[in-house]
Amino acid sequence: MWDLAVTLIATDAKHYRLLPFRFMRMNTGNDRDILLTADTGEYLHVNDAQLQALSYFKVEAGTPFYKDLLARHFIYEPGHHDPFPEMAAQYRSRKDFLFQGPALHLFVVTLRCNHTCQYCQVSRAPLGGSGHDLSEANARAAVDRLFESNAPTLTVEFQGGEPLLAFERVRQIVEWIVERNVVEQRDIQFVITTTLHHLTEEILDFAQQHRIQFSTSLDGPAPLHNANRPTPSRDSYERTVKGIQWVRERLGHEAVSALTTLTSRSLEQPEAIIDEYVNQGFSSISLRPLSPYGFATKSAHRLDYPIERYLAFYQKALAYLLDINQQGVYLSESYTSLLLKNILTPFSSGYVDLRSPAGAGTAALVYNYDGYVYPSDEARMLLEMGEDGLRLGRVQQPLPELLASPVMEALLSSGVAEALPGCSDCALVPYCGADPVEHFARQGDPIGHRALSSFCKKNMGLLKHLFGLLRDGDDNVQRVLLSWLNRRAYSDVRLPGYRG
Amino acid sequence: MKLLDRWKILISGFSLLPMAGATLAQAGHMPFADANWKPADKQQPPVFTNTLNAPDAVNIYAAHRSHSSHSSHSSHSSHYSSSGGYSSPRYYSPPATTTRSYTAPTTSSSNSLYQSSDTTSGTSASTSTARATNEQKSNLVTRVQTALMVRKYYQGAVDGVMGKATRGALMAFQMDSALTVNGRMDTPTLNALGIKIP
Amino acid sequence: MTWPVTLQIDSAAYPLGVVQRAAYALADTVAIQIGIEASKICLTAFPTTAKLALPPQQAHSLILQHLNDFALRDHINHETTGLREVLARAALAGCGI
Amino acid sequence: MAMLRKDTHFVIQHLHEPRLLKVITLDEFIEQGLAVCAGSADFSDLLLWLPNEERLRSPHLLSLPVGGFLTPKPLVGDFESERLHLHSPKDAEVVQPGDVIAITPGNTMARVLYRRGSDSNLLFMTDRCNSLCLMCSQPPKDIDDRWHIEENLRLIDLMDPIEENLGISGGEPTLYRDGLLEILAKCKAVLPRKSVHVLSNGRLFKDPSWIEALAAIGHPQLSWGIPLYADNAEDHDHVVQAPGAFSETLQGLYNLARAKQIIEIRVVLNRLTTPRLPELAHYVFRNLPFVQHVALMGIESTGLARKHYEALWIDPLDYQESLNQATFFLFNRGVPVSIYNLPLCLIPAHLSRFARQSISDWKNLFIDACQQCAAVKHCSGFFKSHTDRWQSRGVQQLSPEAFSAYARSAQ
Repeated sequence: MWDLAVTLIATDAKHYRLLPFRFMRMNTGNDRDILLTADTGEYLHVNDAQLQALSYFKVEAGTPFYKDLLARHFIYEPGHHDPFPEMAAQYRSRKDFLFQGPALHLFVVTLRCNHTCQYCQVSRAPLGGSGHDLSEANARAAVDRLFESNAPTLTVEFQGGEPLLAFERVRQIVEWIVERNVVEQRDIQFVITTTLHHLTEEILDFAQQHRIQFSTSLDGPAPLHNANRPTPSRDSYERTVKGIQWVRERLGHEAVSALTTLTSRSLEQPEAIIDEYVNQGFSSISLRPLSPYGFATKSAHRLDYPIERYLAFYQKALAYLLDINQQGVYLSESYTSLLLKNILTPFSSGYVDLRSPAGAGTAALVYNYDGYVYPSDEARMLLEMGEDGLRLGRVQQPLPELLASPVMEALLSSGVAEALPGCSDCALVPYCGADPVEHFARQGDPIGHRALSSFCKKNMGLLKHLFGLLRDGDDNVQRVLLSWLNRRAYSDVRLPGYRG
Repeated sequence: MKLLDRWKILISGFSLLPMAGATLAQAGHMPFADANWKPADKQQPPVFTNTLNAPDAVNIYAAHRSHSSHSSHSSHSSHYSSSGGYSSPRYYSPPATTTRSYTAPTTSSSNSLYQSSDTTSGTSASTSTARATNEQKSNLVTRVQTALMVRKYYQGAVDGVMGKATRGALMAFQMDSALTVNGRMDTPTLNALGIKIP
Repeated sequence: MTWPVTLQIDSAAYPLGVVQRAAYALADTVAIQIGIEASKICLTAFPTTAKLALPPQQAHSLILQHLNDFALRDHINHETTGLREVLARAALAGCGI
Repeated sequence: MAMLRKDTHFVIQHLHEPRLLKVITLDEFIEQGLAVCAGSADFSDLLLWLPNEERLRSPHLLSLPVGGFLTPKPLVGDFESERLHLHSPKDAEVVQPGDVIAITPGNTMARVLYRRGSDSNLLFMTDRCNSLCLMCSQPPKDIDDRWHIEENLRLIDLMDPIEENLGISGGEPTLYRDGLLEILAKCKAVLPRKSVHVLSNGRLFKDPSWIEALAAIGHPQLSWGIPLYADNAEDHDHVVQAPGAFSETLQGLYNLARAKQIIEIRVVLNRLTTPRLPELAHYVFRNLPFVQHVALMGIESTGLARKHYEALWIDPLDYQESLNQATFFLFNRGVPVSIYNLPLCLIPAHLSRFARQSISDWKNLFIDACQQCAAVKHCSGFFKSHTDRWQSRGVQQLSPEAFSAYARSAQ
């Protein structure tokens, strides 16, 4: 079945040895349809005959293909150059996030919210609702946990509900942390995830003082946004946009960024959503599929959609983005940029959801309003769905105790992609991650089955598409993708250079 | 930490399912040449820092929930500096190229070639301050004598000794230059002679 | 050729582990029942509800290709036994929380 | 810029031993005295720049307790002294005030070891080398020339303290490990304002004991230029004619990285290195992303290069595409990259922003074709060793219009 009608010299003795690699058929019709990858992140496109020759020691020494295999550490010559030091450095660099404790700390200061979003990922309490705020005592304990992590750079993110409804608690926490940090000397970034509806001068003054970043939600043009995010006054869009402008006036253009939530409705209008981000002057957009959490699954029949629909949407949206970027607009898709970094560089993106071992708990901790600690935002949303199985413990417990909890054990033993069935043979695993929480949520099992995993389908779809673009896309497409990678203007990426 | 050891094992190709563990089954049959390769002490593999996180590069994911590598938060301040959300490329002024500049002298010996007050900067400190200051004084006198000689005030030997002739010449110069006539090498006089003192 | 698609293969050429992995990888296309008799392994494949329209002929070649690919992966793993472990150990030396 | 030799002949009188001397004018002598020297020195290290007229005006100057006198022109009148005296230079331009020169008895040649204000000054360490690169511009000699170490230590003392670039080269400087370390330490102590760039093949750094030694010195402006000629051992070892060199250099580069040193990768462009230049750039980014600079360098047609003309010569026009691919690959990934030693007329406009005027002043040449060229002020020009045999078919004078295109794309 193999097309061996190519020139191979038969070598009786192995003149080289194999190094660990994986392969995958991309089914793109390209003659070099097979993707070879290694744990170092190096890759190479080959054809069937080359794969066979490589595997059975029939690649002729001195040929360009042979040199490519050597240089990218797919093979080596015993007794000659030992590539292990380079491979180890590449590998260590890709996994450098393993060398520090949780760096992302989410404080759920309240569940109260003025929205009634159908897909809302967390249950919410009415505006006046009591007993849904993070208590002062628990907040203090959470700050202790934060500094128990050895991470030199920390991100402190305030979540809700609508955190600005509990701004006094936010202020307290920030001030405690800043005070402690005089001694701790960490590099700390504060982020508030908010609709910006409840912004005040006082809040902005405080944000300015502590260089707090705002992360808001903008689902697209007014009709779409307001349909996705109902408020009694039906003006969610107008108030959010007003908030964005206000923040920029006071704190500078880059002080606010936005995320989209893609409902079934959104999938029909990629261009409109992107145009909205261009109009609002954002430099990045994040096109995330709906996550299977919170109310999202309960109202799935109305809002959820098969991942294939998302992939079709993504390809449309990306094509449009590539097009407008070539016309001088700088708007990158943030998840794409992260995948590009994983594919094109030897550095780790560190992105929590693209880590193996999984980022839950090792990269992020969530301090819930009720005083419990969760390994990730998704995990605590499961709680709101009535799943309390994923809590690490109470916020008063010291960090080592929380990280040693049975839940962490379970997550980690199912959180190493390289070891998961399906993933362990997947050539894309060096660029992907493990997400046991998602699999637990979707399949009721932290490992799950790849064939049924939307996480797998999504990342496979995106990665394959990007590998295709990187190999076959024209020079201008390369230039846009590179401008997202190196965060320079399209015009500063004059030529793509070697495609690797 | 216990978990990390777990990871190291898991990452390195073990699987949770027996069927994926095939690689291990054969571990015995194939002892590998480099199987005991490991970095020597203090020779851990270097960890690469991201060339794309140059200070001028803006981390546009900074504010996205769980979006960004915290190791890539290289420069928070830059989130606020830039306006466009992207940065201009880094330029680099390369070190001057150098190549060999001359042919060695025909007479080359491996012994000491040049005698010098001292060959390494380290030992200069060891010279006693007393000697140092005397030397400095005499050097200064030499320069003064030279300056006076150029100005035709002094015809004697340039010997670094503040003798009668030198002092006389110095006073003559001070007089002509409307300086305090004291025959001493004071700052106004040295300045007038164009002599810089550290 | 009609459903179910059946294949008889030699367990020397395709060890059980290989067959299992192929079956796993194809789970969203065909459900494969694996029977073992002496040195033979018998595969019986039924289309999944999503893929009822799949021609058996295609299914057959698809299964065969996956069997061969996993046999090749098995060969590669065999040739590189222990190296992943060595690499990870060396790379993660001294890492700890 | 005219090429200025680094040696010339003098009439040298009363020289009894080899000397290193700092040339200094009378005004400098009065104004600054020994402060013209960065390190420790005394009057006997000074060679007084004494034009005929000054000497004739005040003959007593010959009693100055300096090491000797230099008459920059043919001698006029008589010179009544038994002191060391240089006069009547063959080329009056070569030696100037501020320079440090070396002279030896029985030799009329004065060598300029340090030239004031030049960025091409160099501490030459040795003629020995553990490689034998096919294009080596100065074939190594297997001799004991440790005397260079001491000469350089003295030279450092006599240099101007001002801010300049200083090179250290050979041969292979690391062969004299202790001498090199001593020189680097002294550069940091005596010449803190000079940046130091050392050329080495990096092979000996495979010995990890260098890590602590270099970290201990902690020179803030020290960088290493290390050549890497291929992304695989066979090709690299062939170019440097030394089996195992590739492995040693890579281990060395990793140790330099561990010692937090500033590293430049240098690639000489020739028939052997250009075919896989993009792959080499890829290899550098994937395996050595800690390097601060990659220099892609046109070949210098001298030394062994001439002998290996057939193996090495390729017209730069014929590797423009791989140069293009490699340069933008690195640039787009945040790795600073430069193109050295290639005249602008051989580089497409979009690459001109990476081209540097890289050839040391003392051996920089502009050929006849350059005289009317609009780009001559911004061009690297040629090495003085340039010959027609090594000249690209693309060499031409750029019209003002053509050059303005270069200028535009360089912005």
